[in-house]
Amino acid sequence: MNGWLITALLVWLAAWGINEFLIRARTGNRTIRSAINIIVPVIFGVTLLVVWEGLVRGFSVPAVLLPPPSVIWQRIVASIPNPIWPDFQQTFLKSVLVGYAIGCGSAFVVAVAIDRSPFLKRGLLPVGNFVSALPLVGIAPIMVMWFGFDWQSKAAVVVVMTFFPMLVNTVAGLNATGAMEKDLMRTYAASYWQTLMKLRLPMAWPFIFNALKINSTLALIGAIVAEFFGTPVVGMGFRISAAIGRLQVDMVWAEIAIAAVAGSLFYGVIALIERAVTFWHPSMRGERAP
Amino acid sequence: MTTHASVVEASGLGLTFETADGPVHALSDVNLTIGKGEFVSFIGPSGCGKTTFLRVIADLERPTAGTITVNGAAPGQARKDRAYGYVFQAPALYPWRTIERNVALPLEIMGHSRAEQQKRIARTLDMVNLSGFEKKYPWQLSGGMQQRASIARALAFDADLLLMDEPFGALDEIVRDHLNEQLLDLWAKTEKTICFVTHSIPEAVYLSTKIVVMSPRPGRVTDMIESTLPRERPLDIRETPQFLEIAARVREGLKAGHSYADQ
Amino acid sequence: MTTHASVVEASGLGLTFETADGPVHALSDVNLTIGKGEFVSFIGPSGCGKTTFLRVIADLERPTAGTITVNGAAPGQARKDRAYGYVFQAPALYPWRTIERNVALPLEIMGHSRAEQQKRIARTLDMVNLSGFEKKYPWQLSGGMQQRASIARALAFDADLLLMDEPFGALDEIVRDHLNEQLLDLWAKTEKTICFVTHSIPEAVYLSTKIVVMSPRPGRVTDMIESTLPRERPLDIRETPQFLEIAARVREGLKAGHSYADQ
Amino acid sequence: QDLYPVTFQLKWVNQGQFAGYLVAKDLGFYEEAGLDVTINPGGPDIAPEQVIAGGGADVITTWMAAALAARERGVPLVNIAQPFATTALEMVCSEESGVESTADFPGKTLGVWFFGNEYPFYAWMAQLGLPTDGSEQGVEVLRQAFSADPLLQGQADCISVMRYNEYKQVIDAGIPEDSLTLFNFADEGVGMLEDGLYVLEDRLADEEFVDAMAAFVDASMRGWAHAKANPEEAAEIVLNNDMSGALMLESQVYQVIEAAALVGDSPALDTDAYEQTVATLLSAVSPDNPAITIEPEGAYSTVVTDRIE
Amino acid sequence: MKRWVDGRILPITVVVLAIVLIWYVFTVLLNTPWQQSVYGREGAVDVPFTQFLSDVFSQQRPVLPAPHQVAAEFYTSVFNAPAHTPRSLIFHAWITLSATGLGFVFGTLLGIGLAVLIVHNRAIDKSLMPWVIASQTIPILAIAPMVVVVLASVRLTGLIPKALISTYLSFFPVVVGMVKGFRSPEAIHLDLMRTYNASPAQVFWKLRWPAALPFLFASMKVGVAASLVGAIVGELPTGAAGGLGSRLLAGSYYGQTTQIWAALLMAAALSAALIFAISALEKLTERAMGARA
Ligand SMILES: Nc1ncnc2c1ncn2[C@@H]1O[C@H](COP(=O)(O)OP(=O)(O)OP(=O)(O)O)[C@@H](O)[C@H]1O
Ligand SMILES: Nc1ncnc2c1ncn2[C@@H]1O[C@H](COP(=O)(O)OP(=O)(O)OP(=O)(O)O)[C@@H](O)[C@H]1O
Ligand SMILES: Cc1ncc(C[n+]2csc(CCO)c2C)c(N)n1
Ligand SMILES: [Mg+2]
Ligand SMILES: [Mg+2]
Repeated sequence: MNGWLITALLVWLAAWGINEFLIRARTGNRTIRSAINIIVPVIFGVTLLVVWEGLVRGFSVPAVLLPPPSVIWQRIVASIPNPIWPDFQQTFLKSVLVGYAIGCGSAFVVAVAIDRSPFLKRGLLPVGNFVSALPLVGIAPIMVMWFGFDWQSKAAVVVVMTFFPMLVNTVAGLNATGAMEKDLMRTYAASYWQTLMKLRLPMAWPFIFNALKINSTLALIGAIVAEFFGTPVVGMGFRISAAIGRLQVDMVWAEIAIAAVAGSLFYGVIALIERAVTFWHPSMRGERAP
Repeated sequence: MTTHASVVEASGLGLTFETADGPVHALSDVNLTIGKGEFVSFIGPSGCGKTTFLRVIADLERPTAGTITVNGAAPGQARKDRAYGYVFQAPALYPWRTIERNVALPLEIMGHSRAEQQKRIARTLDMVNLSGFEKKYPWQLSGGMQQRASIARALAFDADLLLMDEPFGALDEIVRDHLNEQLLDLWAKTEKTICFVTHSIPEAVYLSTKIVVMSPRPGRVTDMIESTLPRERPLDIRETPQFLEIAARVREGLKAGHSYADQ
Repeated sequence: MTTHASVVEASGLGLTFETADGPVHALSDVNLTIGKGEFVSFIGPSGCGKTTFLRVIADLERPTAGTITVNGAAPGQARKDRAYGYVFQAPALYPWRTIERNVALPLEIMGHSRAEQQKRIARTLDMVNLSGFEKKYPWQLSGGMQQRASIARALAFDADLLLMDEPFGALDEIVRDHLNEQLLDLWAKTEKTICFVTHSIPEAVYLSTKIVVMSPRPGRVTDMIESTLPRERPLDIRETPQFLEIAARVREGLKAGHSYADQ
Repeated sequence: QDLYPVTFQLKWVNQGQFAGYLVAKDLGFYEEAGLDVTINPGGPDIAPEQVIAGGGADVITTWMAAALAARERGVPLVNIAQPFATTALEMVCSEESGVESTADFPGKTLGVWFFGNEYPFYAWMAQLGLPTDGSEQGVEVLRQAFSADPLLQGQADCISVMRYNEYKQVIDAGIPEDSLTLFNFADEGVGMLEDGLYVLEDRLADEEFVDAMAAFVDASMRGWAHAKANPEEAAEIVLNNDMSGALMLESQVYQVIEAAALVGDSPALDTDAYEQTVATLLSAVSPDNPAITIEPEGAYSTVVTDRIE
Repeated sequence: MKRWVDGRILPITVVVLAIVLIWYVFTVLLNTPWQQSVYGREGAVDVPFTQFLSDVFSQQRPVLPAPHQVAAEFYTSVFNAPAHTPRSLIFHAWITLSATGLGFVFGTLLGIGLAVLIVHNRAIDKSLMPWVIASQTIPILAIAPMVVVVLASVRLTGLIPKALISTYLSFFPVVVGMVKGFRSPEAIHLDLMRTYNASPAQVFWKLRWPAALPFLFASMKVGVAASLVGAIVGELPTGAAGGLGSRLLAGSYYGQTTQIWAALLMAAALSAALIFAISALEKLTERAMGARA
């Protein structure tokens, strides 16, 4: 029994050593460098799982409280076709993506719309902060009341959750333009739209991507939790809650694992797009300025 | 427009910034006429209002006293006519555009065709010795190259009036000499009117037909020197007594308006 | 340490940056000895490795070829001994500290007492004509004043070696002259060794006992001129034939290493 | 003297449904029985079975179907007493839905409570032969949240209600009682035992614990008897224990009366009712609804109730 | 007048008024179906419009309560109930606030601590950062009940479980912001420290920390709102232990919509107050650090 604990400890120490070694390894080779950048967190994650397995087994934690990763993995493999895939479709492909697109999209449009009115900006932003502080758990039942119990109401929750971060960041981004860059446009007698498209929008991308990244995790959490408040009998949040009630804790963790992977991938994709769009930003260059 | 004798006419011009600490008199009672084809340098200690004056001409700042006309009308009209090119003190290149796209920016805005853009980019980049760097991004260039790219951008759309705020500040003597020659050449060929801010006395004397010496607190014109040098100026004109004499007068004017502790 | 004849000794020094576009040879085969008490100016087109060389001396950059010693040991040792003061090309003041606290920064780090700090701050701020501005924050000062504050900061802890990278770049001619005099005065009084980067030929000639002319791609030393001017230098020494002769030689050296298209 | 500490986990928030226990605690019945009882309220996402498995409680109250399901998943729960002898779970359909009998169910949307409360419903549908996939011939299932809203707002044709709680809310909202169609799960032959008392099997080997549980059950039944006789006083006690401040005296009086009516004369488990619950659950096994798949053994014990008188 | 327009009071007032107006319109729209079914049952016909409006604005369990209903409920439960009883919103706000505060302090400290480790050790940076991001994709809100149960099994109950959920939600913005902040000093500022041969601690306290302060305040504002959400969510499973979360839930079990909205209003007001407090702290710090007026 304590063999598990000792194994966990040894694996952890070994992984720590390997990672320190990899990090310290100095090489000019770029492919090796980027490989190391991937391997190191993977080793860390695997270690985390091994330690988890070891602790759960070593201390004989009841499976209804916390199952070991191996059991969760078996559950995932067995349940992919049903119910994990339908749940994923319902929650991620419908609620999250639709809500995310509408929320971020409409916030962007509103930000551009109020951008011309300092009056609205000064009035709307503080009120926006106030509204975005409304707890999700409060909005979710209301959205179910308004939009019915299917995915539309979850998407609505996601819209509300993602709207204000996006609005605030976009407005901040549109204001980030330097005085001299703006003056340059003025000397060309450029129109409002020319200035927007050629100067202010490019300048705003780093801020906008910041919001898009924050929102990618918020959206998923929002959709899942919203399903605690009335749903059809499918969806990741529904499954998690129903499975806790039935003490199928392995299923709970299987869905959580899927959510974590999907969320991380979502975040990663946005980060990649960000890298491509804002390649010019100092934080992406990592070279010294001339 | 080409029939106007004077391009810029300021009379009793004043500009006061209201700040939290009280008003700052950036310009006060400036009277100045710049004729077509003139090359006017502005020189003076830091904070004396050189940049502010250029910005007033460009309709980037509104005077609080006096009047100013550009091409015989309000500065705003000249701006809308895209009558001037402005080189800022800093390069102000857009980092997401390559050098070539940066130079193309005013051309895109003013609606030039693609082919026309290509031609002008090639011509102006060549003028500032940046051919071969079209596809680089600003951060891949040294400070001096960036500054030259911003000059190319101001030249690209061929405005009749050039407003240049310390364009050669970050360049070493040799490059500076070279660009001084190029600028004189361009000026001679095209009959442009140029307003030029600099800290360097030899540069001011070498380039200008008229040197305006300014002094701070409040910003005002303390001396105005019409150059007696010929229009044709080889680099070694700078060793002539005539040149040194003008330079000495500028230095005197500068010193008069100077005090270390407060600038 | 005071018994060492040479403060900096570089032989076959090279530094290559590995970048995505391939290697950049910032320095190549630099051989140079700087004796105690010398005033050495570095001049050369932008990108020729002046800053890089100063950074190597300061142990901010590691050479990839050749050897260098500072005070007879590795540069890292000199850095740990706090043997030099460095003035960067930009002021690099901390915006959340007043001018006086900025100057105090190295003193705090090196563990000087409060009283000692006060004394040194007063002395060095006076030297750069900034007395009265102790409690101002950097943004309340003009660019030139900021640069002077950063010079004061480097002088405050009285290192024997001063590394100064275009310290007077943003200043106009009059202030520049004044600070040149002050620096010569300090140097004469304290027997410090000074490495000085500049773009101005007169400045280099006026200040230095030795002028190092550099040229880019790869960055290397193309000329080294021992000044024949006396140690005592009034400002008007700049009109003497001897001065102009040295200046001409520097200009020639500079021109030789120059090509517009690639810097 | 030393009181025997007992932690008791409820299935739901403090309300009239648990009046007997709250009364017994507040009026000192437990203390008189030598017990120091801590009553932990539950909530929408608290599974008492999980709490007891994790050592967070000595005894819990839960529905039998959920307890049996937990037992099959490795939490060895044993029923030691069954205060609620009859059931209160019902399904109520609005007038607009047009549902008058089970024959009208196909194509309708039905609100169901999950979280271990869904087993009776699925057994019922299995008995009626109705698929629950939302198809034409089947019914659409809606995971019903905390309240009666889906019916009032027309999102569902029928919803689950507890006789003592949500049903009253529907009436109070102004819907005339005679316009509703009511299905009682017991009458439909799929009634399952509700609030019973459960402990972990191995604890029953401890004589002292069994004694304590006997005292606990006995005192709780005194509490229920008192609540039945004095519903107003019991409702006041419930309100005093309500930390949300949302309960209304009037509805709690109603709830206490209705809940107390469910309590049988003896706390002993009626084995016939047990057998029927098990049989119904086993009849409805499906991959979607795996309550229990094999006949449970040792899922109840009479050692505690035997020790009372 | 000009100062009003330039300031914030007038714009905010106008926006709030607009919202209230829209709210009223939605109140009518959303509550009409129920009102009509009530009229239908009563057999009332030709109800005058004023009567209809007053009925719609005074329903017992409206789908959307009118602003004045919420305001009245808010007023009664804040001012007319003794502050130490569960009937008072102050009582619940205080419970939630204590969990929020504790979780926020834990979260901020944890976030700063992690950021310090990440900035100073490359191995930790490379291994930890991706998992810090992944941790936030775990729907903690969904497993909050299990967390509460698991913690209860090790005898952690009451404030601590809620505070831990708050911590989990609030440490993330702080880590991200502070890593950015600690790395925000320009290379030249770091080089300066190197020329002084400053120790890592000196670099941290004299350069990284002051440079990171603006980022700290920005992340704390996000973090404190997250903490509040965490505390409220932590109160849901233990639905009867008091706090705004349990108030929200209880409101919905018993169909008291107005009570839900009043609790929501209180939650938003709490978070606005917390954010305001942090802004005030920020202003003070900025002034001490000589920022531009
Ligand atoms: N927007 C502003 N608000 C307040 N004061 C200003 C503003 N712009 C400029 N000033 C002040 O006006 C005066 C003139 O500034 P200006 O930039 O024209 O100086 P300059 O001659 O260009 O100096 P430099 O040589 O440093 O470029 C200075 O005292 C400056 O501080
Ligand atoms: N970190 C770096 N990575 C890549 N290349 C670099 C780096 N630092 C400097 N270089 C390159 O090394 C060369 C020398 O640069 P350095 O800064 O020493 O020039 P410099 O002589 O100081 O020029 P300036 O007069 O513009 O200050 C340049 O080509 C520069 O682009
Ligand atoms: C999520 C959720 N689950 C169950 C109920 C209804 N309910 C109230 S008490 C009780 C159990 C009685 O012992 C049940 C099932 C609900 N309202 N919300
Ligand atoms: Mg200027
Ligand atoms: Mg340099």
